[in-house]
Amino acid sequence: MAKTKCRVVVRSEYCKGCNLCIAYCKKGVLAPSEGLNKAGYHYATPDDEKECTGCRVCVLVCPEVAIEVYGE
Amino acid sequence: MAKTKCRVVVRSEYCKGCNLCIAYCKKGVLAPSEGLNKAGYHYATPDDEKECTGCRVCVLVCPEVAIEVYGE
Amino acid sequence: MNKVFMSGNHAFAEAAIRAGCRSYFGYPITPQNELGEYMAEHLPKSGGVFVQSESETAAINMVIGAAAAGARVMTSSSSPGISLKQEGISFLAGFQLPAVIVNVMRGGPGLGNIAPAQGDYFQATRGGGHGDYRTPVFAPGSVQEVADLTRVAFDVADRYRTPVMILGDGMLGQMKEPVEFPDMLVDLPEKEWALRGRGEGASRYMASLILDVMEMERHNWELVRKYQAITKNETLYEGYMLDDAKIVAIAYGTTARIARAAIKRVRKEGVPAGLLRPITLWPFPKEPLQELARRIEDFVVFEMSTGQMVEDVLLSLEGRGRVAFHGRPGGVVPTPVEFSRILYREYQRQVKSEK
Amino acid sequence: MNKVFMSGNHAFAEAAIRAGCRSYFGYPITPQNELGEYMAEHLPKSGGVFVQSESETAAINMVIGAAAAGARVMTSSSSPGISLKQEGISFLAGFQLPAVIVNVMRGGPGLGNIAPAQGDYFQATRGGGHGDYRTPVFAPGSVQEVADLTRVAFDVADRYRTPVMILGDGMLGQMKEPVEFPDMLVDLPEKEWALRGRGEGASRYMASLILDVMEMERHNWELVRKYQAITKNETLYEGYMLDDAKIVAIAYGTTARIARAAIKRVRKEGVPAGLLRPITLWPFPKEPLQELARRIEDFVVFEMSTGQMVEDVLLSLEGRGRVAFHGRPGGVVPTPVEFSRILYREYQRQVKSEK
Amino acid sequence: MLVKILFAGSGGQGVLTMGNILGNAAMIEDFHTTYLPAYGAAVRGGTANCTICISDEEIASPVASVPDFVVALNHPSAASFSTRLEPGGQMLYNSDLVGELISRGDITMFPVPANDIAKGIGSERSANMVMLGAFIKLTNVLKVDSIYKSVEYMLGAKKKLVEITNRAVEEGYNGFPFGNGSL
Amino acid sequence: MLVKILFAGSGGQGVLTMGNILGNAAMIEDFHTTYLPAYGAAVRGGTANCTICISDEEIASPVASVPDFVVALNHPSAASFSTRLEPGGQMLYNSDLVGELISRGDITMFPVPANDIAKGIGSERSANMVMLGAFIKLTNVLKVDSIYKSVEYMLGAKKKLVEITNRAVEEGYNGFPFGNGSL
Amino acid sequence: MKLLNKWPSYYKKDVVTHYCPGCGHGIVHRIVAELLEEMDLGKRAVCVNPAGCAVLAYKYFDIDMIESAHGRGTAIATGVKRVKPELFVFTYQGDGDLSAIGTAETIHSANRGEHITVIFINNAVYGMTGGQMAPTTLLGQRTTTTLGGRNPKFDGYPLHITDMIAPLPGVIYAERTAINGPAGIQRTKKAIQAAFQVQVDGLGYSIVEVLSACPTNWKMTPEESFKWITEVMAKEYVPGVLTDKRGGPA
Amino acid sequence: MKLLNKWPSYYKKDVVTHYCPGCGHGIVHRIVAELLEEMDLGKRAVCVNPAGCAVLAYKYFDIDMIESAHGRGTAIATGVKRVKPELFVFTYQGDGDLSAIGTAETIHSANRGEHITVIFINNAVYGMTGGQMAPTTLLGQRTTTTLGGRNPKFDGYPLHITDMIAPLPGVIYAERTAINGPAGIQRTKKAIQAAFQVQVDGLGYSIVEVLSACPTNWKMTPEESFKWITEVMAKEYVPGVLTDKRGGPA
Ligand SMILES: Cc1ncc(C[n+]2csc(CCOP(=O)(O)OP(=O)(O)O)c2C)c(N)n1
Ligand SMILES: Cc1ncc(C[n+]2csc(CCOP(=O)(O)OP(=O)(O)O)c2C)c(N)n1
Ligand code: SF4
Ligand code: SF4
Ligand code: SF4
Ligand code: SF4
Ligand code: SF4
Ligand code: SF4
Ligand SMILES: [Mg+2]
Ligand SMILES: [Mg+2]
Repeated sequence: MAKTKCRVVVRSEYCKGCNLCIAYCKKGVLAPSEGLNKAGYHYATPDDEKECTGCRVCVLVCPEVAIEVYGE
Repeated sequence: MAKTKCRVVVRSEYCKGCNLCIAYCKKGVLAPSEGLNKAGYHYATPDDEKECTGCRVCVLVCPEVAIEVYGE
Repeated sequence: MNKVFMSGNHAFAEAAIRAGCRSYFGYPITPQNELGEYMAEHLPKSGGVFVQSESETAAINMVIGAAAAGARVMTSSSSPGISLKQEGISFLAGFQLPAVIVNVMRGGPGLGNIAPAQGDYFQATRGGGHGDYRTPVFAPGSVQEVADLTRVAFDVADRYRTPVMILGDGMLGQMKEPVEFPDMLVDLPEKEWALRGRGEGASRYMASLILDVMEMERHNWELVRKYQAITKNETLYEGYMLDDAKIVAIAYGTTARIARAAIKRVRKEGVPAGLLRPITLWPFPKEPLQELARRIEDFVVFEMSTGQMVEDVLLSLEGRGRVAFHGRPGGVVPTPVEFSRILYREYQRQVKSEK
Repeated sequence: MNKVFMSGNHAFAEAAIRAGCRSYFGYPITPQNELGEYMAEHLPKSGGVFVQSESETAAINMVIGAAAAGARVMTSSSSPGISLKQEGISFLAGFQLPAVIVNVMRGGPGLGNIAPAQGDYFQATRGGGHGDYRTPVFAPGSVQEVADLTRVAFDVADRYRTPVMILGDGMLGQMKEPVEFPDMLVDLPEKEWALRGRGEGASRYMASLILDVMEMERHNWELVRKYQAITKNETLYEGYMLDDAKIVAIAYGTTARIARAAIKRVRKEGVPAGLLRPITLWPFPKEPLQELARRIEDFVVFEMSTGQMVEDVLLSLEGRGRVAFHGRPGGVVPTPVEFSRILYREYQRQVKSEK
Repeated sequence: MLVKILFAGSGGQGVLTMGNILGNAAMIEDFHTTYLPAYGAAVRGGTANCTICISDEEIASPVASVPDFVVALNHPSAASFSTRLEPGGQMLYNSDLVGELISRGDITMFPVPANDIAKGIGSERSANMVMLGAFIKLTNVLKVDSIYKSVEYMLGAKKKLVEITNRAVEEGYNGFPFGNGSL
Repeated sequence: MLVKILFAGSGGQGVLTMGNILGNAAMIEDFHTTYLPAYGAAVRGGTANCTICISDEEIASPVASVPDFVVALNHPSAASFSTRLEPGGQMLYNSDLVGELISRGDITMFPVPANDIAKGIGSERSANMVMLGAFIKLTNVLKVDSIYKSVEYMLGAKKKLVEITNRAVEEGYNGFPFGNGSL
Repeated sequence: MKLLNKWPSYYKKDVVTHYCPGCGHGIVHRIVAELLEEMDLGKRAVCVNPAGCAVLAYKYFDIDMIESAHGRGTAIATGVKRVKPELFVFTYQGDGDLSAIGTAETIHSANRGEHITVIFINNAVYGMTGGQMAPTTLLGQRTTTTLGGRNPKFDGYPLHITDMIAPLPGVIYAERTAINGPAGIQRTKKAIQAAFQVQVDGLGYSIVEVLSACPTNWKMTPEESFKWITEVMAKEYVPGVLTDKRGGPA
Repeated sequence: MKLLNKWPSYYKKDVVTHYCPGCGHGIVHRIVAELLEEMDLGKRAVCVNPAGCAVLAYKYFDIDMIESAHGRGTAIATGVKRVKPELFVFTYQGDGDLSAIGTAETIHSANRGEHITVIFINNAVYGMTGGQMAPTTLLGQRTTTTLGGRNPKFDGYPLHITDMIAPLPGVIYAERTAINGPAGIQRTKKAIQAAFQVQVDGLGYSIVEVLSACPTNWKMTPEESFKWITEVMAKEYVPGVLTDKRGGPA
């Protein structure tokens, strides 16, 4: 299945730490940041070790258009 | 049937000559007046020769509460 | 002969159409129903839009939409209905959108009656809506002037991007007089600022919400500058027999007609009366009045109200002169004889005090 | 200690309840949401009625119903919502029904913003609704005064059977200050005229429709007489450091607080400034101002608007004195330093011109 | 010169049409003129009336609290408006529909059998125009020709209607007076 | 005397509660006092702040465009409001949540490890009250006793809560200063 | 011989109404007055009359009354009833009043289940202002603002507002009847009686929509009007009980 | 690697919204922006934004926009569309805006069958003003004006306004969806696409009601909010197509 490995990027300053992407990513790629962004939120951060399938569910649920998914 | 003869009285100054009572009296008791009342209407007038049954349909349809029906 | 014998209400509508107005949104109310009815008959024929809205509130908001899209647009109502439009008029002012609103006044407050009155002067000139704004207010005194001022109202609305009100009364709306209309305006210029879809250009938005207070303040002062320009350029009034006048009546619309007749009468009895008739109620012809106050001591304000324009007269005179007020509210139409008596009385007072 | 630390919005509500108001109808709008929320929490507890209406228009009409049935009743809103109530307020005036309407003003026109402003002065004092009527307008300057004047407002409303407006702004509504409330009013007298079913007596009706113009005119003049009585008996104002003043600031509500601080400041620099603070905006304290004008030449009007009350000042002064205006519209809250500068500048001008 | 005329009758009798035609005719003769329908009654039906002013100067108020002439098409309006006339004023009334009236010493009343005459020319609905014709003859306030023109202008394309209408005006005009005017 | 204090932090940190307690305490000491929450943002969440003025005279404006003190509970508010202080002004900040700040030469900044201390007394949610205690110690604007009374009055029946809250105030008060204030 | 039809005691005698000949308002007025007496409600009744042809209803009903701004009847009724629940409160409204400008008030008073009764006179036209289109005007019907007949493309469709609110849980009873002859009049009286009883029993909101003639603006005789109601109007607005939750939720 | 999720070109980039974390408005905004691009409508679109949390939507959408007075969106849209029928006109409204103060405008624009599209964000609360009861608030739901939970006795019932207008002949398409997870979001996009297409095809009025989270005023996390939508809100307001007259009258 996961032939191509994809990569997810969070525009951290736009993220409000709602955690929806984290909740809905089946692959557990995303997690809350330790630190805060300028607005004071624990933004979502991808764990590049985890397998991102490029399904873009995270993009679908993100209210802030803060996620970019890269793939082939 | 028509044991008791009833009598209908039109308060002519309140009548606006809409003719509804005339139209709905099955016994044809009522008819438009020749002359006009003060407001300028041909008011309804009973023909006492005709048999009024006291059914009060005329009262029911009169928008002006202009009709009185007398009986036993 | 180009004259037609027409009611004020119809003349409002016909003049609007000739001014290029192709959209009307309104809700029936006496004594101005014929205005909307004329629009219902004539607008669709000329490819225009007539919508009988579900309320006056809806109507004024449809007006906002049509104006935002660049149309010349009109709504009309009478006193209670105009009250319901106040929020929308404030929005038009905030958005800086042009529109013409006709108020054919009737007796008030509340449901009042459907007779002619001038009790909405404050509402019209002080902005019955919220916030710092003003609306130019035109007050025609004849059906002919209805035709003429309606054209002017559309032009002023577009030139300054502002809602404009025309203030008539039940008498003016209902009565017929001979009237000659200006030609049909064609090829109105496109409004650059109007919404029409961004197309290939930048997107536009219209908002009256300005959360930043400094920006909002700038916006408020920008509006003030606009109002100053309107005051400078668009103030209209008419003088009658003022040259040798020693007592001046001030009246607008229907009362001005009656005052004029009264002046003719009292002149015959040797009373040197004249008339200043404000044609714009806001901006009020303050300077002409001040000018008069240089040489005239006595002023009489006639209104079909308990006294509203009289405040503008007092504001204009700044303490000069003596101002008498005679008002007939509630739908009573005063007579020339009645006004004559007042003018005569006030003049006698003057003569006596001069002795 | 009977003081509590409370916001203006809550104080409006609490004071209303203590004035015997057991019914509130309103629609949310910032910056006065806490008023309705307080009512929602406290009224039902005391057997009262809280209804969040579907709109401000509905709210003011529910107020009409409750007032007609004899209840002490309140509604509140902020600028755009107050515009929507104008038709209803005109009806209240026509019906001669008592009710208290709170306007916690914000920036305008249109949606404006939710910052404090004083741009609805004209609307409040001139009647934003149609027809010849006036509403008494109270302008509290502190949370304590919110509590005190709310009580007065209910009393005036009942005494004269008139809608009464209390005009605050977003600052007054939102801020907390120590406040002491008057005791709870109990056993309010029955209102003889209220609708309660005819019972065994004659039926009553309330109508603002008066088709007969002569009767309508009588009604209008009857209202005028009432307004004259209110003017005579209910005008409120406060003077501050007026005795030796050579320049007088005129300001109400929030701006009056700031003006007072500015006066303290400039006094230290030798500027003999004082303050006249209208507490009722209508009736406006015309006589006290005229009184001052006998000995004082210079007046400065401060408003959080582009200039509305300044007209009442001019009307009161009738040409006497020199009136400067300094306004900050759009939600900007001016500072004491800013006002001081103006007072200082105007006083220098005076000194120079005297030389 | 300022003449104020009040036309009154019941809703369907064409009172407003008469007024309109007269006002329009006055305009044709370049007079100042106003027409004001009565809209005091909230609900239609019942009576209708309108006031026409004709003058060689501007007209102040289109209202006639005290008209110079009343033209009454039915009994209730004759009864009520006769009381409003100026002393010395004149009233024409449709004698076919107006019964006995209480007399006022100081006005003159002229009966016009308008329905009869209209029936005579085959158009009972034109009784109002008969009255108008009679009114013109009585008052001479306008030329009868102007009425004809006005009718033509206002009814326009409807040739037949114009013809019969003007015929009615003519009958009223030529036949007047129809009887004893003093009451 | 007129002191203007700005409390700022994120929505859930109890910034408005602090302000209320302080204002109420000032009232207990019979000072004039005002409290003004920031309601500029149309939508909740994110940051919250309020201004308290305390004075022995009437207070003109409850607004503090330039406060005398800032008490910042989190990083964004420390960063943004430090710029608003009067020259010579003082800022307390929750050093557990505030990272590195750009320094301003003309103000003094005092770190308070409020979360840590609050955790220490078993109630991390009381970090705000630790800050309040420290603030009172720093400024002496009111007696710390008045704060205790104010807490009691405002939290009323909830004995446990009153106790822990006042404990937090005490810790902040007694422990201050916690470190080097100059930045 | 004695008088068989007693004069309704809550109807003012010796007053000539301002209604046109054959107008439905007069008939409904009489029914309401009779019910106020028969149900012994007149003494504690407050009627809110509309802006519309019935604006002068207070001249006819001999009970406590209050006029409303156009469309706001149910808001006023809400105010009265909430502060004086012991009163019997009903509105009397036209179709323009209730279903155009008063739409929001109508729907929300119904949705709140206010304990009021609404008598809704649907004559498919704005009577008082001279015959403009109403929301209830039929397709193709000529009015002064739909000269070529109501055209759905521009003017929308006949609005069935009573049907819209009938399903609301707070609406306990809703019925549509027609004043189109003796039977319709009798049915109307029964319907209003049922609606009144809902309020008396403290159940909630009730409404009766009455199809009613406006001969003047329809340009018909009263008789023709009755016929038009039966043959045309009642086809669009079918009479019947629209909801009856007196026994509990539907 | 290339970017798989293209930025919707009618959505302004590099702007931080003012919405709270997890707010449904942001999600719906993105969907709408995507559709404006996919359906090639952005260039001729005019959006009417509400008074409500979406009052600043003009800062996010990169198309022509106009703000409305609270509740008047569809009246403004009517004005725009009637005078410029070539434009693509839609409103974006909250539940307070559309179903409280805007009730009359909602119902009558629908009944006139205006050729506009309405996006109706139902979050069962007044978001912008801080969480008061909305007409759509559920029974028992706590808000700042229903502290003990909405009580039908005083506060009325949850109003199903979309269901009320769906049967109107002018309403060509009405659907209710829920932003409660990826599937709901996708369904919402399809629904809005269908509604937009109705206007493109010149058929009439279309509306999509979107159940949408207000975590702030619900006092829940965004995740809990999604769950609450599914488990509570969608039980009262059942998602689905409420009317579909694209093939002709229902
Ligand atoms: C705010 C306002 N708008 C308009 C009017 C004018 N108006 C009075 S009644 C009415 C409509 C009457 O129609 P309807 O409600 O159907 O009652 P009907 O006369 O047909 O019985 C209108 C538009 C008004 N009085 N107030
Ligand atoms: C006339 C008027 N009344 C009230 C308001 C205040 N107001 C703004 S938005 C709003 C309600 C917002 O709720 P909703 O429409 O559900 O939108 P949401 O914020 O929940 O998305 C209110 C009451 C206003 N701006 N104008
Ligand atoms: S694209 Fe899919 S797999 Fe990758 S992070 Fe997003 S949700 Fe997870
Ligand atoms: S969904 Fe978006 S806003 Fe929410 S946490 Fe993920 S990236 Fe951040
Ligand atoms: S009571 Fe019956 S029979 Fe007698 S007149 Fe009336 S309808 Fe005719
Ligand atoms: S029904 Fe009444 S008003 Fe009509 S004609 Fe008969 S008596 Fe007269
Ligand atoms: S206009 Fe119509 S509704 Fe009004 S009174 Fe006349 S017939 Fe009745
Ligand atoms: S208050 Fe609610 S609706 Fe408004 S932005 Fe926040 S979460 Fe969204
Ligand atoms: Mg009707
Ligand atoms: Mg909402």
